[in-house]
Amino acid sequence: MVELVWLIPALPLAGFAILLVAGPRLGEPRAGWLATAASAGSFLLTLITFGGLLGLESAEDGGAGGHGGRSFVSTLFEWMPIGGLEVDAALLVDPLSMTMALFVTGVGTLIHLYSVGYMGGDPKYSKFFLYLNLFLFSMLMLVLGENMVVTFLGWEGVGTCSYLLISFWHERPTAATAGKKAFVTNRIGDFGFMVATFLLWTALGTVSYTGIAALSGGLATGTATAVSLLLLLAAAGKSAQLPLYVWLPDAMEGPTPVSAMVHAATMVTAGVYLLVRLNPVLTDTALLIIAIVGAATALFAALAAVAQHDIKKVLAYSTISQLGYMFLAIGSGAYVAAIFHVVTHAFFKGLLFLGSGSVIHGLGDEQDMRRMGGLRAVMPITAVTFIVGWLAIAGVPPLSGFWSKDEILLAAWEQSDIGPLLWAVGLVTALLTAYYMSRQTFLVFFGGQRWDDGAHPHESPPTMTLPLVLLAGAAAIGGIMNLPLVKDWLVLEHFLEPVLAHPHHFSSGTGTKLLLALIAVVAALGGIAVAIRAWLQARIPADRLEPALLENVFYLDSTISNFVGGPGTKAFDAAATADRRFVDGAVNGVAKLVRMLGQAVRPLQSGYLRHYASGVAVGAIALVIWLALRGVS
Amino acid sequence: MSAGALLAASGSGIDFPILNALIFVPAVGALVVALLPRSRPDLARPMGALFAGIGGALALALAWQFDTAAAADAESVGEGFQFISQQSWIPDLGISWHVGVDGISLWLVVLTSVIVPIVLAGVDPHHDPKPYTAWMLLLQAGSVGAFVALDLFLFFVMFEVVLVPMYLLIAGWGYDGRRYAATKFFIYTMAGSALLLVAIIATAVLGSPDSGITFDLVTLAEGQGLATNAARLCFVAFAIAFLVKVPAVPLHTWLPDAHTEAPTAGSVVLAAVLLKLGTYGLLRFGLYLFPEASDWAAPVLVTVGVVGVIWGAITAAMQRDLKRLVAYSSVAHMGFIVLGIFAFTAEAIGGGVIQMVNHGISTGALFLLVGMLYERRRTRQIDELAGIQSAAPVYAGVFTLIMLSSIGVPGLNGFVGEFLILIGSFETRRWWTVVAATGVILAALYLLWAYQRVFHGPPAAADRQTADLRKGELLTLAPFVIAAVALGVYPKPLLNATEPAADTLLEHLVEHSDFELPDPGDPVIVDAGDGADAHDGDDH
Amino acid sequence: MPSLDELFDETFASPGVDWWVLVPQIILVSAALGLLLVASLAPRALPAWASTIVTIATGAAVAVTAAIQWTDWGSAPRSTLAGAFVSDGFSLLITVLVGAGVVMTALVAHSALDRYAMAPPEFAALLLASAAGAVVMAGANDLIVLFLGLESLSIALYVLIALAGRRASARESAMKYFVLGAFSSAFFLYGIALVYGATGGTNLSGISEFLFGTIRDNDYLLLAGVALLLVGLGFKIAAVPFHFWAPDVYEGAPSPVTGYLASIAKAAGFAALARVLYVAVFQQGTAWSPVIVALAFASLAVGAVMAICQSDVKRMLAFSSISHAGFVLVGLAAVDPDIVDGLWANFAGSVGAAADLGDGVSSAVFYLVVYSFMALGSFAVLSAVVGSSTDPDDGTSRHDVSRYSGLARRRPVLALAFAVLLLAQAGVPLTAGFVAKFEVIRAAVGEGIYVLAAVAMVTAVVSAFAYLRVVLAMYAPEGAAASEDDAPTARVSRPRWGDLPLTTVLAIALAVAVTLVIGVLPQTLLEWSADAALSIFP
Amino acid sequence: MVEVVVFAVAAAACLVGAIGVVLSRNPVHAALMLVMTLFGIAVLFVAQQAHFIAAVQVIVYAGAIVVLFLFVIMLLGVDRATELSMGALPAQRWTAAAFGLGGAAVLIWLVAAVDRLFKGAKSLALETAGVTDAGAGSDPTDYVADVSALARSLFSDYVYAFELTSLLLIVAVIGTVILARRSGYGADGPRADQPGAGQYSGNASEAASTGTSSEAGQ
Amino acid sequence: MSGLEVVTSWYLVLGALLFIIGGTGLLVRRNPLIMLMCVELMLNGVNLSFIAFADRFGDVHGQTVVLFVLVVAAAEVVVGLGLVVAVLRASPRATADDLSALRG
Repeated sequence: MVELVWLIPALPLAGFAILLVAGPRLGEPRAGWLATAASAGSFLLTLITFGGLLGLESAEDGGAGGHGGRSFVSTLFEWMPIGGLEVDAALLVDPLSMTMALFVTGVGTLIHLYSVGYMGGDPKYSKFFLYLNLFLFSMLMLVLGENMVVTFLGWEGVGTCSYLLISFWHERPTAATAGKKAFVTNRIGDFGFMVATFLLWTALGTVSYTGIAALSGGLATGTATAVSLLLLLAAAGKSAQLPLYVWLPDAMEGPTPVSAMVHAATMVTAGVYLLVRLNPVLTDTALLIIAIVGAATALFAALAAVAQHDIKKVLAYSTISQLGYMFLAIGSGAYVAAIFHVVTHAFFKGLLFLGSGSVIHGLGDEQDMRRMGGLRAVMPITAVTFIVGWLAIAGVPPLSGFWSKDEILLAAWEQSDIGPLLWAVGLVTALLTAYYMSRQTFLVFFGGQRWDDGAHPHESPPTMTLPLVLLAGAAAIGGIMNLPLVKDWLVLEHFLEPVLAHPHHFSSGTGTKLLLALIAVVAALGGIAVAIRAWLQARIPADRLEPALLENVFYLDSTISNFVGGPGTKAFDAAATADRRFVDGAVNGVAKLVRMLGQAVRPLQSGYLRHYASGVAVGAIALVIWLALRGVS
Repeated sequence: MSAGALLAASGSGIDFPILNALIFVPAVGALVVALLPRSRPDLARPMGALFAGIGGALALALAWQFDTAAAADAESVGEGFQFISQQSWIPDLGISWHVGVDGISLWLVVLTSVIVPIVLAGVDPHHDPKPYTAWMLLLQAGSVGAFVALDLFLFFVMFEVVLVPMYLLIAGWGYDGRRYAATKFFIYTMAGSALLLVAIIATAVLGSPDSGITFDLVTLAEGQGLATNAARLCFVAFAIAFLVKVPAVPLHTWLPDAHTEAPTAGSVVLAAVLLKLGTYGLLRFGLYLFPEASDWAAPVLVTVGVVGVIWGAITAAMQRDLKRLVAYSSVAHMGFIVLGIFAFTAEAIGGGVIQMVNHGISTGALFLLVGMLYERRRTRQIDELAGIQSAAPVYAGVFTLIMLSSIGVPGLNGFVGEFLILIGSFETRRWWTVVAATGVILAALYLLWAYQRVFHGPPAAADRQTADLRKGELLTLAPFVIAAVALGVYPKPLLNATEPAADTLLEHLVEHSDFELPDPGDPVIVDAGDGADAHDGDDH
Repeated sequence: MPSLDELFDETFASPGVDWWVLVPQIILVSAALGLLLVASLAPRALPAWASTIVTIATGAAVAVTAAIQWTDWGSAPRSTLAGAFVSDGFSLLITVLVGAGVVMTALVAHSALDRYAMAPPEFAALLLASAAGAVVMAGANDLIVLFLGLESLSIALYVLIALAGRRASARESAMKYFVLGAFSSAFFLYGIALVYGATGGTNLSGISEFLFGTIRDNDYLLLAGVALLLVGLGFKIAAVPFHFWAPDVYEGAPSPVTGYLASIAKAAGFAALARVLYVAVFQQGTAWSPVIVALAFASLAVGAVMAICQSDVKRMLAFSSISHAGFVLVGLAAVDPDIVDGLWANFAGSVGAAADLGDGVSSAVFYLVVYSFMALGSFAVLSAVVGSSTDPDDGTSRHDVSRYSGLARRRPVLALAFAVLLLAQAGVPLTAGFVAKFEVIRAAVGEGIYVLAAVAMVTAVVSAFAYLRVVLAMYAPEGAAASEDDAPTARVSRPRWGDLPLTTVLAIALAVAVTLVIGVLPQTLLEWSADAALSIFP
Repeated sequence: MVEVVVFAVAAAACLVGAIGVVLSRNPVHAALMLVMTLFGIAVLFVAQQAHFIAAVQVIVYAGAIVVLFLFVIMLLGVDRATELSMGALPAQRWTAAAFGLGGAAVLIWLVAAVDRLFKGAKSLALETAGVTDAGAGSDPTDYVADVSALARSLFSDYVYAFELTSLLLIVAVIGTVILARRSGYGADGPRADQPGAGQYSGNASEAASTGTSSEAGQ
Repeated sequence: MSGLEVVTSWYLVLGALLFIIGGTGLLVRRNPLIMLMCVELMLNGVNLSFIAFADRFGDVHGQTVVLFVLVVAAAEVVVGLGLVVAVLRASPRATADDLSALRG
């Protein structure tokens, strides 16, 4: 059954192709349903393949370091065979890729479904699904790719789709700019990806994951660290880590399902996936740097989220923050925790985005939280599901977020170099997360009505609420994938173990674990409590909690923009001017010089016979002198 | 005469001189078109497209008939040539009509022969169709000739002779600055090849075997009769001529003018075919003829290539004229190819060849698209356009696809070449490659920025009325789009044919110079020093 | 009856006359005299076309005769009249060229005679007489004979230009040419005197034998004489700095005569130069070669640089003609000093060395032949263009480049022909001009004069700019942009063949055909010029 | 010594005449000065055994050519004194001076040492004459340069050149006839073709007078 | 022999001087007729040299050459005067400097 793996990406691709040719003719809502069907089919096939994978002989007993574990490579054709390079269009079925594929297609399908309703009435309805299907295809190539080049295909593909989707409403200049910004920033990461690929190939002579995993032991530490850091650059671009996070908040210009799918659940986790996938290469130095980057990003974005007013911006910064968590986990060596959080995050952040979309939809495209409030009454399903998501992300047990976050904090604590510091940062972030999510929930669903009288908030249609409900369920119980209570319950961990070069094992005693978990819960509750005081009871003035520094995200983005728009553009312009004035100027200058030379000599051709005779006469004397002197022996 | 008949003919053992036909069919077509009655100007383009199309069909048949297995068996570059046709031409000087293709030239021949009929059929010159068509056909004949020539004299003849139709196309059917641009184009490239001629003669005079002077490429290259210093000097002259044609920074400034002022079809052919003469020349006449000198000069040339990548991208970003922007993007793309050629690995050289084809497809299509926009709006100024995507979604879609191909998004053709060049170059030219890879970022920057300004945003009234693509135009673009996708997904046939040629060329290089082929995965390369340096390159 | 010989004393041996060798000259002179005779005795019996036909026939006869002679006795030298005249492959090839030049000039002139108010028989007679002078120069093996040939050619040319003396420009042109010609003739003559003083003879082969046969303290008198000979011949071929007359005279002379001046007169000058340098003072090759190089440098550079400053097409072609002279000089300069010594050390059988040696002269001859046709064709086009349009009233000159504006629309074929000729002069491949440049460069490179070769090519690029300006004017007229709005049907007037004189068209067609055929298939001419070049070596 | 005196007188006549030609305001005077030079040269010819040539010199040059000059001067009526100044040509006086002084220096340097050059050297003519020492050949009695020797040379070694002079003379005759006949053209043409006054403006009437059909077609 | 002897080089120097004077005259005078006379001076200088060389060599060829030079001189003068007549008829006061419409 694993042989059918190629069908997983093929279905969305087929959906894309059909929509490309016949999209406008299919019209609304058939185009949407078609795309959703393709996505759902893909999900089903993933399930089937997953089953096939489970049926494969588990080779835990064979192969060093678990490398020979369950996996299956489906080679479709040779893509770029030349010289020593063999790049195949091949798909890899292994626990990691299946985990990713499952939640990608699963969440993806739900978001497709949600979009059927959400995008209703848009003039470019079919085009939206066209992009969405293409995105799904790319994302699947990313996670299923057997080598770095195929992954890169997906990697760039999702970037492209992200660009297309962010600037979907391209008549809005902000949307267009945001799309471009996302693509270009991603490209900076891609640079890292490419150079990492080159370095790995030069060093190991292969680009396939199985090959890299098998040969990575031979890598010199320096090379491995370089590769790791390049991969971190790649991942930072795609997963919006410092300092390349800048595109993600702007990406909220895209339609909300896009934010949910691309910029919360799937694409942004690609960086995490990549680092986990190439975990055999990562060195300790690199891991420490990854952890620091992750922790810093987590705290930074959480602080930024505290003071945002746009409902989606809060979620965007929250996403960045959570991604930071995942990087922290990777940096701490807890790859499974990272993937675990990827999955749970996909559930609750997808849920939250879709919920916010429902709100926006219901309020007629209003995104400012200061113009919401008390929506609990008019949008009950949305409100309930949103609350589930809120609690999940805040880390309130037993919802899924609690489990994954707890595991990350524990891993950070155990980080050998600066563990406690990392843990502390993570803890503060957790508190802030609980606070700003509570703030959002309260502002949107609780309190009094602050929306304009003209708006008529209403609950969304079933195509939108159904995914909300399903996702809420997943977000609530997602934790069961990897419950640390009993060793056998660590399903995900066992499942993923074969792909890890150095499986992580927690060393802390149960007491420590419990204590840390307790502190985390307290922190989360503390955050919620502050929010209650500030936003439900209005005991704390809002402006004290929303300093301009945070609202403007430490002025980092604007500084970068100003630099790019100012000195950066000036430098480029200087180059272009130099090209015109000096490089081309030199060429024209030579031409002009020759002309001027001609004009300078031209008076000699004066028209006067006697001048010409002078020329002959003087020339004759010169020749005579020259030749006669040569004749003197 | 159909391709099928020809296939049958060649299959049945009749030695059909297909390469000569590829040159002479368009040439004869030019003559026929020129002799058409004046009263029927409408016949010119169909006739021209017919002849050019026969050439295209022949070229496809050529690609079909190309024996990859035989190419793989070749033990030297000279043995790798197929469809060889050799006739004595000027025996006194050892000059012969010697043509043949290998995996390097094959695809350029196909590209040339296919693109010309497409643009002939698809682009309306608006006036004087007869001479226009005739010049286009001559352009095709000359370009194919240059790609298949295996004689230095013949190559130079073809290399130079294509200037004339191109010059007249720019001068006669171009835009406002056409006189300046055409002259600059002609003079600049002629200046480059002035020294080339001296070098060719010097190569033949000094490098010929004792049996007598010859201009035969294979004889001269396999013989390696030149002294080291003479070879280096000659190589420098060759390289300058080809770098002008490429064009490499800082010898590139003729290109933006020529491209901008040329008529659409001229720009397409210029980008797709003529620029390739430079890179092809570097491969065929630089590496093959002067392996030692190539190795000697490689650091400089690689630098030139990388500078081209970066400089082309930066300057492209600041252009106000859309066509000029595309032209500068050509400079960047061609820089990649130069890098690839002088990286001396099979991957990079193969990538270079692929990139030549790909650049022809994507930049050619971009010029077509810009031309179509100009037809509608009578302007190419980025400032004067906005929101075209709202008015012309199909047009915008095709543009997007081609743009992505040009940026090098995987799955489309542009990626394959760029990636292979970079990965191949990384083995031997690590730091240059790292710098060149930043060009990938810049490519996205300038193209997307331009795209945003032209296609996105709220359209003005004039923009709203921009008509979408017509059927004919779509048909013209279709081959480009199909090729862009097909070559991005399945470039293997191209690579299979090219690889043996690249391999034998590298063997030739190794044999005649100090250069040693790198071995990917060889632990020797992996040392801590490199890694530590790589570490410094990142900002964290 | 006592025979003529008996009137002389027995010691006198009348030199043998190989009449067959002299046939081309005899044809030319007798045709000229015949024409004059008929014209003066029965002026009405000789319509305009008759003179033209006679001229063409004579030219053709000369060319054919020379060709037959060549096939008859090969390129081996055959001297006659006490060694004063030699007929070898070299002189015969130039003779064929002269014949062809006469034919072309007559064709072009036919329609232009009226315009310049030139009397056909007189024009024809002078043309043929000057051609006779050119033939004499080509085969002259004696400095005095050479000088007389030069003078016949020159004086006939002065008068040919002055024939159009109703134009002030033609008078000025003739006067300048005459005074400067006489001036430089005096230098040439003084050169003969010095050479005579240094060697005691005027016979070229004799001088050569003397130089190789004697050991001398020094050669400064001889070389000063050679320098002065170079002045005279340099003037004829318009090499810098003796070139000043050329642009003015070319511009003022009637176009057909200009074509003749630029081609045949120049070819004759080069033939004489080659013979003097390579036959008489070949031993001094190391001495004069640098001088030729310098002249070549100067001619190439000045011709090219000045050409791009011209707005008058005829003047531009005049300057470019100077540049072309530079190219031929490059060929002549390509003499390897080592071979000079080596050749004579073992003159007996070193064919290989001689073959190398001939490269320079061979390339020069090739260039001359090719350039002659290009020049004749180009000036024929000028004649056709001016002849078919009215004179401008705006003060621009007759051949101002603006008059060629849009010629491609008005007369596509004529424009194409002109473009071919211009591009051929620029050295674009598949034209004879390219092969000619190729040959010259090959000769220079073969002798190791790389710098000169490179400079020559660079100046070729510079002068290409001048040619392109004309091509551009024809194909992309300035103001009226070939914009897309021009519907193809909106053409006002259709070009007609009828108003272009057939003879001129024929001449242009001939020139273009030669340019293209030699450009594609140069082998035959290459063999000929190689043969010709080898034949002048003693 | 007589020889020296003869040479001195004749040379002085030559030089005075030559300088007189250059410095005469009046063309007639110049022509007469030319005659003086020519006579001086004739005398020097005689001093060098070139009797026949001397005679021809007097007859042809002094008798024919100078007369022709004078005839033309009279014909055109330009026997007025003309300005002697150099005219307004820039740099001309410097190049003329350079040529005059430099040329004189160079040529004198060249030929002044000829006597030494000939010592011990062989020349083609002497070799064929069996004379080994050029110095010995300078004995005037050793060679006969009378008319018959001249004729023998003319009709043996230089017979071809001799024949060619006929071609030259024919050309000169035709040319002169044509020029003389055509010389009236400028006079009936419009005065506008004076130098500096647009030399092409006379063309319209030309076209009309010759009546070519080709021009009418345009 | 006495101390002062007329040697060939005297004649040659005289010839050279005549040649140079003639040449310089052509450069300084504007009257076309006088320019022609200057050319004659130059030719006479050459003639003198020829005769001197001939005398020195005891070779009659030098004299023969002078005959040809005479003929050429005559031919040149004849044609030259014809041209001068043509020019001066059109513009009687023209000097050589006035013939400068063609330039550049």
